[in-house]
Amino acid sequence: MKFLLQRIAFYLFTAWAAITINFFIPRLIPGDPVTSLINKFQGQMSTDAINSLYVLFGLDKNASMWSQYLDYWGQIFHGDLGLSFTFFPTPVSEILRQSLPWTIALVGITTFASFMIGTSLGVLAGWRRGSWLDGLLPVTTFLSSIPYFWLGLLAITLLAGTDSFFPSSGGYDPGLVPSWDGAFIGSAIKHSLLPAITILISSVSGWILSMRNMMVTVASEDYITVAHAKGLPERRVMVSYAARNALLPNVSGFALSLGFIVGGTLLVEIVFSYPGIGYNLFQAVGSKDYPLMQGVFLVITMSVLIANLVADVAYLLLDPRTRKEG
Amino acid sequence: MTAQVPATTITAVTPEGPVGAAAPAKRRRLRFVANPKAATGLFILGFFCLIAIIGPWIAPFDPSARSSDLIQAPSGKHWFGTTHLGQDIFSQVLVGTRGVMFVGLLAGIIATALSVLIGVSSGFLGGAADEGLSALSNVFLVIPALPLIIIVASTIPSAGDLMVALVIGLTSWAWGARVLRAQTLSLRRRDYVEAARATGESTWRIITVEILPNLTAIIASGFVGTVIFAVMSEITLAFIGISTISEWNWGTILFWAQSQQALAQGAWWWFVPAGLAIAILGTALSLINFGIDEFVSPRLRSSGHTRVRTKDGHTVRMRVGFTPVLQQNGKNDPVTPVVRKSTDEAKGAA
Amino acid sequence: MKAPVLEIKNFNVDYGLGDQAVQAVRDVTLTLHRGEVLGLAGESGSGKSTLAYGITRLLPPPGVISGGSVIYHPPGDQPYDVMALTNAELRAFRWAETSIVFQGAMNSLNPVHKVSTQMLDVIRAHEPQLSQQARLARAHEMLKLVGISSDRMDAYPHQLSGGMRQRVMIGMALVLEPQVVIMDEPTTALDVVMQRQILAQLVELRERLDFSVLFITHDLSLLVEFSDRIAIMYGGRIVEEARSADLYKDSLHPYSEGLLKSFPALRGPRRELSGIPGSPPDLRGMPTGCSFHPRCPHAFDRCSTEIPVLGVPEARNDPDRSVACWLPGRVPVA
Amino acid sequence: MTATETAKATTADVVLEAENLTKHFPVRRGLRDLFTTERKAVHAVDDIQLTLRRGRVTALVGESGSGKSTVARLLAQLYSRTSGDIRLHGESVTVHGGRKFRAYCRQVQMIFQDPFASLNPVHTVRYHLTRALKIHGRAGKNAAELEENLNSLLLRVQLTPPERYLDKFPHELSGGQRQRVSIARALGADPEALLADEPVSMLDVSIRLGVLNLLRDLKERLDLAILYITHDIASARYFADETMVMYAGRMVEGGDSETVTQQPAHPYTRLLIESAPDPDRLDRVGDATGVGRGGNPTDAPADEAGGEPPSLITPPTGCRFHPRCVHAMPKCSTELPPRFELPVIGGTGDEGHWAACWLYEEGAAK
Amino acid sequence: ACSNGDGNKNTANSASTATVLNVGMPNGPQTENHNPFLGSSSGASLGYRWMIYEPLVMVNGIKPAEKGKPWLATEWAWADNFTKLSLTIRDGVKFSDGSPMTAEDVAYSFQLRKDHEGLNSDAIPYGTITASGNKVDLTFTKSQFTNQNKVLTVFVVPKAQWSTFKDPSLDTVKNPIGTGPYKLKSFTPQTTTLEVRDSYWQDLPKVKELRYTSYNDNNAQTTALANGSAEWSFVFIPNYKAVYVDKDAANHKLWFPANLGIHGLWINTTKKPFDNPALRRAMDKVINRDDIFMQGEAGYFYPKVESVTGIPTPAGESFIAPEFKDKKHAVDVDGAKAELAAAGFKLEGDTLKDPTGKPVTITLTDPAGWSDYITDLEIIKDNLSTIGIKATVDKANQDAWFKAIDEGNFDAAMHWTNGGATPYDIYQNIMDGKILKPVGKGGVSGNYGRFNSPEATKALDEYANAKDESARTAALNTLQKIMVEQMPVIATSASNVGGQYSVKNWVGWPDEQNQYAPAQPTQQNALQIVLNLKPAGA
Ligand SMILES: Nc1ncnc2c1ncn2[C@@H]1O[C@H](COP(=O)(O)OP(=O)(O)OP(=O)(O)O)[C@@H](O)[C@H]1O
Ligand SMILES: Nc1ncnc2c1ncn2[C@@H]1O[C@H](COP(=O)(O)OP(=O)(O)OP(=O)(O)O)[C@@H](O)[C@H]1O
Ligand SMILES: [Mg+2]
Ligand SMILES: [Mg+2]
Repeated sequence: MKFLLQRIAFYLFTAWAAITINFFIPRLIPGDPVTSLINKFQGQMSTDAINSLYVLFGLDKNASMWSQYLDYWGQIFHGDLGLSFTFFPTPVSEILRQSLPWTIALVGITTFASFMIGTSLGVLAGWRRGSWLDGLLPVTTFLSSIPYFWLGLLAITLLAGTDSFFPSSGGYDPGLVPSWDGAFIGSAIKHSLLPAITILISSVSGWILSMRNMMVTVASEDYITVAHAKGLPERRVMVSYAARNALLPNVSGFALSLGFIVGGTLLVEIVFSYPGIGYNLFQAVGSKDYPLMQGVFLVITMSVLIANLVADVAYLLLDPRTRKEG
Repeated sequence: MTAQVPATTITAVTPEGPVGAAAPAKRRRLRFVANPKAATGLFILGFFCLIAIIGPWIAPFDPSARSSDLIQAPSGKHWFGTTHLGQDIFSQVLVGTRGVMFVGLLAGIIATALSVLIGVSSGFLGGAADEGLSALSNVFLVIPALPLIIIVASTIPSAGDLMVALVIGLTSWAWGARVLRAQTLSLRRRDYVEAARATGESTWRIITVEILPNLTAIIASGFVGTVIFAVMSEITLAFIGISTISEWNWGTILFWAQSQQALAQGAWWWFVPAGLAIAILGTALSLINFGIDEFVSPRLRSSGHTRVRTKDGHTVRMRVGFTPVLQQNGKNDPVTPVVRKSTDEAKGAA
Repeated sequence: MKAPVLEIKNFNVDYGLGDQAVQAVRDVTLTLHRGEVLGLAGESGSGKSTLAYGITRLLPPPGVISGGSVIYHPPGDQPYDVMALTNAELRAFRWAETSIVFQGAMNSLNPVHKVSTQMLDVIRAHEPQLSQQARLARAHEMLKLVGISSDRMDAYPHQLSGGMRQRVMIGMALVLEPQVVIMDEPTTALDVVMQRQILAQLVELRERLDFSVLFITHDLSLLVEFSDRIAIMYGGRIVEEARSADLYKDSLHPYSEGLLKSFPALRGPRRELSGIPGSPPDLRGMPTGCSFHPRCPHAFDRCSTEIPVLGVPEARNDPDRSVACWLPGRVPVA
Repeated sequence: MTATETAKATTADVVLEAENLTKHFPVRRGLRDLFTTERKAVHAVDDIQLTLRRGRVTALVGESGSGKSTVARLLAQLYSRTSGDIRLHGESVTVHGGRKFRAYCRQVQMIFQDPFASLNPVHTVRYHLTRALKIHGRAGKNAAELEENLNSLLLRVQLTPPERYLDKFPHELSGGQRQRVSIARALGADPEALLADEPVSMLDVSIRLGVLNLLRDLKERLDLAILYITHDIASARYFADETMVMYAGRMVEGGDSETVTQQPAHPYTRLLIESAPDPDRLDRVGDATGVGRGGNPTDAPADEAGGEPPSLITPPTGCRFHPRCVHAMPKCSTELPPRFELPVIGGTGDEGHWAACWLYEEGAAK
Repeated sequence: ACSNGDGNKNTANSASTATVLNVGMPNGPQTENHNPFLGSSSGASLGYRWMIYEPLVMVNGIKPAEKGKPWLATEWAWADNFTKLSLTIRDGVKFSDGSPMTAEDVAYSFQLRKDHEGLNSDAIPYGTITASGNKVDLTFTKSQFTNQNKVLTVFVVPKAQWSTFKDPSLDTVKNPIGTGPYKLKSFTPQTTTLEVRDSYWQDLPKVKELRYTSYNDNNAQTTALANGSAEWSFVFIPNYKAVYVDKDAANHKLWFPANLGIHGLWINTTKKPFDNPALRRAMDKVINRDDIFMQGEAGYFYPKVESVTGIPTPAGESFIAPEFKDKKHAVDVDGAKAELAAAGFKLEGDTLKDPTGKPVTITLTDPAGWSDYITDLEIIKDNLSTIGIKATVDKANQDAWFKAIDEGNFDAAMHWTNGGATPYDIYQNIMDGKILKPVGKGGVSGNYGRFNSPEATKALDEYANAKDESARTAALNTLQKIMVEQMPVIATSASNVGGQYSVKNWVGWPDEQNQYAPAQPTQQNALQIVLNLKPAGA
């Protein structure tokens, strides 16, 4: 019981601390949403509008930070994340509902694919150390050292264009209405290809490397030698003995990277004009949209915490040693 | 690099080696450089460090100086071409190296120092201190680094390279701390730590002298990782126009290239050199990382030779489970290589 | 004389290549006969494990077999050289003909699979024609033989005690009824009670299945008690080979003698223990001639120049004995 | 080596004493016991009485996992004890760290079980030994003196010439050499009691003998009190003055080494002695006739061998050996046997021979 | 109409049958919000609110001084020195739900602004609002001369719908009902589609469907323009010839006329030696507007301000005082040096020393991400060095910069001014002493340079409240004189109301020859443009 309580307390504490930080950080930024809005229009919006905007955004009331903080918690418990300033008066929850699926679909699937591909290649590279696969490592390292946005922009310039198969921006063809029909899904997939490929290229080598190193370490374990001694087919030794054990440390890494999906997509979405949550955050930062920032952070925080929990559980399931005896 | 001796932290103890066969520490240090990957990485890194120091002096032009050569392709005069203001991109890259290296290394040092401080003390001290410190690092882990950096960087008025380095360093230590804590936890129970305690060493000395040297590999690779992350973050900040650096760095060049839509204009020379420089620097750091791994882990170290040539001229790969036979003796023996059983499965796997 | 089952001839193992190479096993010639237990003892680092791994070609890098042959005699079939097998043939050969039990049973079992899975794996790989039921039955039977109740079949390795794991490994080694079982210090980590239990079981199984055992240990008393013949290794070479009782009572090589004078007896009168002076040789800078000569109380000139050959000693013209020593009477018959 | 039938034993110069020493390790809990309130623990050591005397070697033998190392670590104050008392020179001590711990270390030193793990791979022999000397203020005033002290330390453990070993890293040493470095380090503190946990388990017989001779020599020259933990009962017979036998966290028998090994009283000790390999034995294991030889108790090990070592989380009630004991009586499973003094037949130890077994209850078996 | 993705391609390929117009803006994903009052709504951000809601009067943004075109109001009359307005409402106008638009609706639309401060973004001091028949009468508490266009261009919403909203300023108006020719067809975060109504009080436009696509940034928008997937937009394109026009020179057009708002180098007039107007005038004389226009503004974006008064032309042509009519900016280094020498500055080598002997240095600052301003500053820095002023360009953090500007903690910075129907808004923003706050105190809504001139303040006040045109002209002339002599802001560029468009599928766009409306798709005149478009080749 104590263990469970400790775990729960730990997660609760982390969530509390992260949410609190998420509350305060945006408020420490100088400037406020109104001046940001005025400045965004660089003269096209008259300075006369300042006052009306303060009233509109409800910033004219001088609530103390502390009471705002309490209100914030009150709102969170009601599932209310406030109204966004950038998209005033759209509720933050609606903005998130609109953008989150895109992020999860694109980055989630690519992270998963990257993990699968990278891990499989890493298994092979580690297993056949010294073969041509090993020669591939510096290449993938190079690819993963390229700044993501740079690769993406290059890809857009070289591959996307009017007559190209790859669209250069957006999540789907303009004019389509999101729905579960073939045209839309096809278009969405087509639009996700280029970003997905670039994410894959720049992230896969990390998995290859860590898996390869684990494989090399595991390959010198006694039980692998024993598996060879048993005359098992090579594939069986590689997959069921070596890879199965080498995978364990990577699992928590994978779970954590799932948590970072939401936070790490900012550049992807900027470069490929992808309608996801990372871009929301970018916009929110630019326009001092605290409610939206907090909302995005809340999503990120929760996803990382959940990913941690998933990692805990996955480890428990995958490694019999952590399971209770009997 | 302070690594002198392979820290057998990850691997099991090596079997008793033949006395005298083991090289003294000095030779082992050389072996690190002899590793072709590490040597390449070190060489490139050294080159960039050199440029960071002398770049501003050897730059042919003032990187900000305008000229009448607007958007010129690379030429003898402007090796990397010019910008929309006629500025020399080659000079910008040279001058920009300093900021990148400074921020990368400083942020790496700060983050590494913090992760060691927090990770090791939390792993070693245990109890309430551990709970507190690991909660702290978990909170930092939960907060997404790049957005946090963007926010913090935009909070600080007119921050220079130093500030950016501080911000990146202060926000990116958590992962390292977590890894170090886990490793420290396992080291803390090692016999030699207990033995040091039983000898009467003070806690402080046990941490710094007994445990830390065994974490060298992790610390070093963490450092390399943070430097890469810091460089990327700095460049990203400059690229999306958040950071406040007035100095040139590669990100600033990319920012200008992007805001002037260099690629759409066909001015690839504006975009390519800085990006490649980043990629090469990152690769160099990763190569060093490989080197460190192979240097400290005896298991990876034997990777030098992976192919052997048998006496009758075949090349065989050295691998676990199938020891190569260099020479088959007993040619005189009337031995017929008949296999009693050869199952399909075994054949299939060959 | 019994029929040989495994003939090791002029076997050489190196660690590393070229200048870096360390010769860990030198010119070893040894024959394992059908149904016997051959003990292998010697100083730490004398190459016992290397030899065991080498003949099954399981040496991890940077080990390479730099010469020699290992002729395996299948019952009622043509003998063949294990060193000449292709990887696929080797795979088929392993475990079905020769199985091996390593020192650490914990590390020999895959921590993430159940004992039963690992058992069944072997049977499936070598006898794919068998039905799942039959495999399961075989695995059950084998574990019962080594004294593991069938409710432990589905346990994970970490759920078993050290002794149980060791017994699982022995059971697994025997599941295909191989001709040869190699055991490298299988009981070092266990206490004597457990050790005796396991060995008793092994002996019992050998009666029934009639396999040969190559048994490696430091524990001379155990070897004398347990094995039919004993070979003593020093500095990568076999220096003496004899029936256990003969070796115990009348060892010919000064090193074997030194070993026997080093271990205390539990029973009987206390006896003088003298030990062996000096320290083990350095594999990189082996003494010339007989590698034991710097420590040998009887060394004379010839010892430091010529490497003694292993052979049947003149003094005791017994085909079951051989020794590598220049001392008078121990020089092999020409 | 001959039996050290030392006369000093009678002076009863007690250095370190343990009384009712108990150590329970809490069990790491899995998901399944999240909802139970009861707390489980490994009863690693229960109710141990142990006395180390000046100039004497006390051997501790027993099955693996019976708590021998735990006793050593408790005595070295590396674990905090669950209950019981440790007395140094008659004074009860409990120290965790700081100066008091240092003072304690100086008098009680430990050699760890695993020579491969107990030396820090990143430090040289010189470092390890210098620290041991410095901490205990024996490094001397200057570099030359320190060098001299280091050399004498290495000479003492017969690592000659010292300069060849001083700057080596642990992995460059053989197991025997490492073991000797560990011993040298322990001696660096100039202790009065040495806790040697299986200092020879990994070595071959010739090296093993060297280390044991060294320890015996030290004991005699420096008047050390030594606790010698081992699986090798024969070496205990040769090397130790008295021998204690542990089973499942409890002491089951103790007394003069020769007596305990030659006339074991407790059924477990008998099983242990019986199981030890014996080259002189005619009935080889293989012949499975299972009959003991002259003089010795004829309990067939085969009968007892079927049992498994007990769980230490829920140890058997009464005598912990009763589930495996052929002589078990109803009483054995309910009541914990106290120590029963046994008549000393051959030994000379002032500590009499005793066994914790109901067989020796006054008027029971005899 | 077509609801699949191919519709777009079809229209692009067969010009004569074009029915769809693709409009793009670089504003990122939108959320559904059709509330026309809110600048944060998708309708405002993409500009389609003007296609649904119509103003009372259509004022040409590039010719604000001209009388507007009657739209929902057929007539309007100001009285009592612009404190009273009476409007005559057009008959026969119907909302898209079929209900007729009445004076009630117009009055309600004003009332909404009056009642909800948050919606009254121009801070118009409404008095009484009454509707009777087809007339609406309004009073104001202050003269609205300078605000007259803001009042007249107010759009009209249906009372029946809006009075049901709990809080009109917090409603996203999912079902927008207006009098405009288009109604909402579909909304996605990426694209909003409008379709033409069945009937309209004017001729129905030829464009059957309007697609407003929001691209994430300028790059994506430019790419879309270049490859023809966006046909109308407003975005900064560097090297527009290569990047945009040359991709399809026959069809890719742009037109960026100026309006009455400017960009310029604001100088902190409290800092020594920049409190000396002579120094500011000298700086003005060396700043090269052509370079700024060609390199900083890519040769088109913010048009050059030529008049020394800082009034953009041709939009403000009519306001320029006779004495400055033909006075244009030109680089005059010698003139600048002479001016400096006269004021006691000394040029020693290439260092300018102020009368006290201190070298003149200046920090030019703008946010790092604002590439055009930063480019401008780089040019200015170079220019200033010709008279020995050592300038450094500080790329500040955006928020820090705002704060510094607001509190007056800067030497000089590129910044914009308000814009309006007359140059008053420009000058008021630069020189008004009423909004002057000391350095270090923020919350100012103009006069960032802390320019303290009672004369200017008085002239501004006179202009806003003058009873007749001549008093106004006099006041404005005074202001121009102060601007030229004191130079608190060195005007470099005019604000623009331009746009990029393609004539491949649609013709009838405004341009230099036909300046009927500014070309920007997010201005209310966009409706006029759409109404004016015809399929190309038809
Ligand atoms: N990877 C290696 N590289 C170089 N030398 C090695 C390597 N592995 C083992 N050796 C050396 O080869 C020799 C033989 O080692 P081996 O393990 O066979 O000895 P052993 O007789 O089994 O000893 P032990 O009784 O300690 O198990 C030793 O001297 C050892 O140091
Ligand atoms: N730190 C610990 N936490 C939990 N249980 C422990 C711990 N240390 C030892 N134990 C348990 O206590 C019991 C006694 O262990 P100990 O190491 O003292 O045995 P030992 O007699 O030294 O065995 P060996 O002969 O194998 O060295 C074992 O069951 C062991 O699993
Ligand atoms: Mg071995
Ligand atoms: Mg132990």
